[in-house]
Amino acid sequence: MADRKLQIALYWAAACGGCDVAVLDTDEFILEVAKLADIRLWPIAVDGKYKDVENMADGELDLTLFNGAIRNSENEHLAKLLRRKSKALVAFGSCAHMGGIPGLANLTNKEEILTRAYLNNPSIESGSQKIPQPETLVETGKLNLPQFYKRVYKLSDIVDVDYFVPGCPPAPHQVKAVLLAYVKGELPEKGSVVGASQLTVCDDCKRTKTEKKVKKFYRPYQIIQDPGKCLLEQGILCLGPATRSGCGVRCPDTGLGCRGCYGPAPNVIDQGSKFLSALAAIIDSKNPDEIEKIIADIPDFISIAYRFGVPASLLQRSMHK
Amino acid sequence: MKECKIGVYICNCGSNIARVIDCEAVREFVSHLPQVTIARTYRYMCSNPGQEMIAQDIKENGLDRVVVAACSPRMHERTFRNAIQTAGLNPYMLEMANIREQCSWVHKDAAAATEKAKALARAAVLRVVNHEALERMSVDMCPQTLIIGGGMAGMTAALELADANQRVYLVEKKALLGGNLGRVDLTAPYLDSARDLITERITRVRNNPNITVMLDAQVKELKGYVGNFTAAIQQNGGQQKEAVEVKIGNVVVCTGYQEFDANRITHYGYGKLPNVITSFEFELMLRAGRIQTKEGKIPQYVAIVHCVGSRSQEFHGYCSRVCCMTALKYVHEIKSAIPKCYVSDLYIDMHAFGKGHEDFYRHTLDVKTMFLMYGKNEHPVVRRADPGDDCEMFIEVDEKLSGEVIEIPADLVILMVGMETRPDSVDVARLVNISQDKEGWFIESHPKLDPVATTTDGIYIAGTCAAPKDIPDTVAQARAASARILARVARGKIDVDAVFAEIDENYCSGCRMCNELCPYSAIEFDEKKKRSHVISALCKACGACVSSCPSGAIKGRHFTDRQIYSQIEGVLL
Amino acid sequence: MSFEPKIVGFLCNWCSYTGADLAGTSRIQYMPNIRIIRVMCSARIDPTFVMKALVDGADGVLICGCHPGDCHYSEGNYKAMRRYPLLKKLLADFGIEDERVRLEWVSASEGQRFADLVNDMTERIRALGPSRIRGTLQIDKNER
Amino acid sequence: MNKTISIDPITRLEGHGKIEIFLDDDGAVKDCYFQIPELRGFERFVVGRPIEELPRIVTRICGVCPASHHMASAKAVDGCFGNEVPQLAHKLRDMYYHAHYIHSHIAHFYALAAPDFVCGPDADPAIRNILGVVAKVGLEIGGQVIRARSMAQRIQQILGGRFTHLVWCLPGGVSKGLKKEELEEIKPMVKELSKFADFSLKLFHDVVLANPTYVDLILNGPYTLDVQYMGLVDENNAPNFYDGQVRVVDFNGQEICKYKPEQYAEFVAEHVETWSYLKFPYLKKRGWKGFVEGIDSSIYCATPLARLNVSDRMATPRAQQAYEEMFSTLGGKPCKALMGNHWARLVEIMQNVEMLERYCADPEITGEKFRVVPQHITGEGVGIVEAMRGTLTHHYTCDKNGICTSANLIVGTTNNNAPIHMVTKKVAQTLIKPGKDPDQGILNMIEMAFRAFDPCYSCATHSLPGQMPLEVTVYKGGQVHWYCKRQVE
Repeated sequence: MADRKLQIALYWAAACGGCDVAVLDTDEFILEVAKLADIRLWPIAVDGKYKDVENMADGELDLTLFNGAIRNSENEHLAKLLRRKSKALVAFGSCAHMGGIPGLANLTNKEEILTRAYLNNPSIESGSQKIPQPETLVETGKLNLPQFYKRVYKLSDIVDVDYFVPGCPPAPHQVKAVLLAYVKGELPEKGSVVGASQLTVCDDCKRTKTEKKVKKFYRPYQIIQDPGKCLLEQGILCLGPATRSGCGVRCPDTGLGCRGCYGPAPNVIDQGSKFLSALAAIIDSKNPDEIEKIIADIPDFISIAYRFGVPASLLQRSMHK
Repeated sequence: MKECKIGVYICNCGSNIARVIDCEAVREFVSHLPQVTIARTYRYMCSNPGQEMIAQDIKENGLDRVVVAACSPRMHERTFRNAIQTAGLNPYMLEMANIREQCSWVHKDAAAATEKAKALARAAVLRVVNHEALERMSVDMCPQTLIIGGGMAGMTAALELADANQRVYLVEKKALLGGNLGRVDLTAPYLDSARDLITERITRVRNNPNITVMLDAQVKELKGYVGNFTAAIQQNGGQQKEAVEVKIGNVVVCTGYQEFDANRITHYGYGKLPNVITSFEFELMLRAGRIQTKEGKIPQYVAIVHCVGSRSQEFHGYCSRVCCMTALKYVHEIKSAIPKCYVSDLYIDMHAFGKGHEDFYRHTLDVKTMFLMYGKNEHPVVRRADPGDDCEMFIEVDEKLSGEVIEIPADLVILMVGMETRPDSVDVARLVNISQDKEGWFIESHPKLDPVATTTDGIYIAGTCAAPKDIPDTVAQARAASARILARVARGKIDVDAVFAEIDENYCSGCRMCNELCPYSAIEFDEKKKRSHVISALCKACGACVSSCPSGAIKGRHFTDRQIYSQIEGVLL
Repeated sequence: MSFEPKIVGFLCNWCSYTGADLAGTSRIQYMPNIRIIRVMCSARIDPTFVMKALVDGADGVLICGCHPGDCHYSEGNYKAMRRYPLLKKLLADFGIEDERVRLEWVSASEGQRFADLVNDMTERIRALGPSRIRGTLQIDKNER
Repeated sequence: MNKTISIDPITRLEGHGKIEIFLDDDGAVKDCYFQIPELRGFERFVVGRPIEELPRIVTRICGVCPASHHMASAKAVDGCFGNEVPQLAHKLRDMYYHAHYIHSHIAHFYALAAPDFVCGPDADPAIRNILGVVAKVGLEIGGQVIRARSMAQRIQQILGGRFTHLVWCLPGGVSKGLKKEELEEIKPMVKELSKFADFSLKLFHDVVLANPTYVDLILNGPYTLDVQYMGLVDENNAPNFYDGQVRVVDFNGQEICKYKPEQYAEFVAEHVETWSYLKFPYLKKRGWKGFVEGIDSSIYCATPLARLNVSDRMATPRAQQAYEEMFSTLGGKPCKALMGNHWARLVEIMQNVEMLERYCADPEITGEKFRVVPQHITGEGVGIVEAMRGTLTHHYTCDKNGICTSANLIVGTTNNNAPIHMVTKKVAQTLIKPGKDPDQGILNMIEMAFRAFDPCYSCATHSLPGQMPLEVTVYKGGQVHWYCKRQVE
């Protein structure tokens, strides 16, 4: 790669921009990147048009960091386009990796989302019945909008993905590591998760851990946590044990439980059910009624267990009609 | 997907399977599954020709995995594992599909049953692809043995081992050896002295250099696993010494029984009427050589009541097995001491099943004893006699054989109290990790085929701690337990089953979710490495930790996630 | 022809699987819709198994273990007992009908009970209709 | 046959924006649309979630201003718990938020605005970017800019544990306090930032105000709109970013209304068009009158300049100085010149820095009482903060178990949706004349129009080579008649 500059693209689909900010947060390093590589597309930071991408030869891009989930037809179109143009396509950040926060939409449905946003909402112009449409005819011509899909997909549902960089957002030092690895041509095996460890958050977490038995669960606001002690042992839900490390224990160190943005450990196929399995096992009771009582203190378990990965779970979305 | 050569064998089980399931169709179906090299049906797969057929295929076609669709794995898994092992395959390269107990025997609809059989066979094929060759581990067997309880059982077991030149630690809670038998005078049915039996044991135990007797002592903690236990023994005595640690390979629990507390029964007047006494109180008189009432009179009438606390709904449902013969023994001893004493014996049923017991019963009939039969869940009532009567008490009994209510005189009433478990048997069970039945007796690993072993490997039970029994049975059990131990000690090593959980340290983050879950405390946490670790010899492969490991670092050998996933796919495809 | 549910049964080796074998040796007839997978203890049954079964096309999942107090491993079935209500909660949040997943205790001597259980569950699920979970992704893609 | 000019993509809120310009046969602009093509549905999918989880979910609405959403959400949640929050917690949150402002404004001013002024609006796009700025003002300064931004990030991290997507605020306060040693680490950074704020204002003087063409561009360019202004103010009508009341004034400086967060629904409503997923807020009492300018227009903008327009003064002395100077230079208050927003940002940075200095000197700031365990769930709350890009409103309700039952969000940039739509059309109409096809310069002029708003969806504005990807294609009879697009080096 020495002879020729690396051709890279960064793109966002249904995302918040945090992944791109994470790249900017590599600070001075970003200038390094500019030296090492031609950034051919990066809507947040540099010029570059869809048309340019369409005009590229297939595989002309060495590397594309794709962040964001697939929420609408435009996202899907760009995902397929960039897949074609890139030697290596990276699902960058939780949304592309697992569906991310936008993936929580899979617990509801398209109709309810549109109704809430445009019809049944306290600040909507009274009597308004308008909902945005894929096609609107105005007297001067036609206006198009992408089609809003029924549910959210993770990138690998739509196209073949070479590597996964987890995190919401990925920790800047991880971003650096990934880019450098790529520049140095140290390519991991296809399909692997890079920029994260194969251990879980607990490995990096400095809180003391002992044998676990839980008699009561607390919501974060219901208890003043002991900063030295494992949150779970205090009855505070923390997905740390079921989540890849690499983030730097950002949330537990702030005093709040991990919500699993780095995704499941290497040998786990479903983060939420695995966490359930572990969590329930340490409940300290043999009495069905008492057990019911204890778990009644865990509200909306699904959004804790699958906060960043409903579309990546085995069940993928709510089956409610 | 890894390349492998699978042989699938569908058993007709005579007509047991073939009557309902179209085995040929199943064979045809599986023969087209990927990786299946060969598929056959046969009349009886478990027969020698059947096993040889499999072995031959393995050799000739280089099969590396075998599926047998036949009866329940609980029936023949071992058989077929051995079969493929003789052909040079690792025994764990076998998977069975249960198409008899769970298919042909429970479904009449041939078509549906055949479809189900196909699904089960396919699941087995997909699973076996993910099987791994497993090696049984073997660990050193420490030849020393710990025996808890210094009664007849404990001492006998100790001597058996010590005579075979093995070191034994004999721990007795009380200050002296002998246990309950040490409180007895003569023994039924041959009326020889219990004291002689016990003294002989005690002297031999005392003089045997291989036996360390620890009196006034209790086992505080038992760590480790078969072949490699460490016991902490606390000797009370005068000055507080701290616990002694001893290394042992096996443990024999001989903690015996305690007698039923007669105070719990009111209608016999025990505790109120001075001359109503228990069998053990009577033994004291016998050993003192003087049978008399509290007032010091020689009794003219003695009544013996059976089944006190035994065979009743409100107390113990079971029979204590030794009381009947002991009662007859009393008749003989009373008659020989006070020839013209009238002895009456109130029983429910006369249990005389042991060797020589029936003769013993007949002799007792000869020596003019009044046998009165009362009904189960009924009971004789004892009342004080009026002044002027020529006896201390009267017993009213609804006599079954005559069908009449009879009142009999008594100066002395002997209550044959039954056996029950000691109150601290719970602690013992917890200490050595064995289970108890609803009455509190320790449970053997198999009531018929494996009566002295328990579900915890390396822990044996002998004597009355497992259930009421007489001296010969107790001695037999004690010696059986010792024999089991000697056999293992002789091999020097023990095999630990290859199916156990293991933690891959590359994936363990030391979250310690699993630590509390193991019923056998097989998981230890390494504070330095901050990793958990499974002591495979302690693991019984239940898989609780495997499913609970949030990072998927624990692998349940032979029941891995991948194996079970493929099985799920197989039954549903 | 009427809808024939597919039910996956996860049975512990010592009580429930033996109980199912007993149903066989006693020739107790029951509906052929169940496919049994043996595990050593109900504590081994990972909720992930249940979800995988549903995704792979099971219309129902039956989990069986020793009666509380009788576990061969002393307390494994309590671990299953603890997971169950939380799993049901989660499945309900995913919109999966309550009848589809069930936990029952079956001892080695309860062959008849096991047979009744299978029949009962098969009937309930037949009445409920097929599960809509299998192949979710493909279906969604076809109708965006 | 109409011609259509598509500018796609330009910007994003939750996706990309595009501009469609329709020309008549003579080539005059007939109409112009500004479209936002993406929606994610937060307002619906937060329903059913535990209310205390919302502050750590809604941060993902925007990764560029996550703290704004976190704070607005936290305050809405406070409301759902009867506002049991210790004073210290409010101080810490406010302190964090000032640091967040600094980081965002620096990025915007230097990466986006500076290139236009330092290098010049018609400079070669290839050099009209932050690297061009660095080339012009010197590497040393370039380094300072990057250092200043990362210091602002670092201060946030020390306070709240993380910067992007923080999780720090919860019912009853914040999850961690500020340790003495942490404060000591912050102090020197604040000193440097204070110098940097001065430096930035000076730079603006030297490069922009010293240059008559720029002053003219600011004051007399097509970049003015006759719409109203909205902003959050304290009890003295000085700008307050974290707390206060919303004040709306018209472009003559008359107060139209002033309302408490919980009253927002009486004063603001949202209009929907089927051609954009983004709604168009307007002043409810005036009613939706379409995309029109004028003193009775119900359309308002909420930008840095708008915030200063609705304020009577700044909250701190040095900021006050800069504030007075700005308005006197720009011909009095209120100021309609959109380009004034860039200057306004620097004035705000000054207040941010001074506030940080105050907190550093506050003996209570390292106290222990930064959190209580709230005892009551009261069920409803509205949280309003000033996002860098406009007034941000979160409105939640929850049931007695603290499960969210409804959520309504009016996002900062959304406030400016209508003004941007309008100014884009205005600029296009001014610049694209019959017979005069658009060119590079025109593209950048159009771009500068909404860049002034720093719309969050134009994260492109936080760009490295400070330019928006733009292209214009003019179709005539279905044929490509004229094509122009920006080169990238």
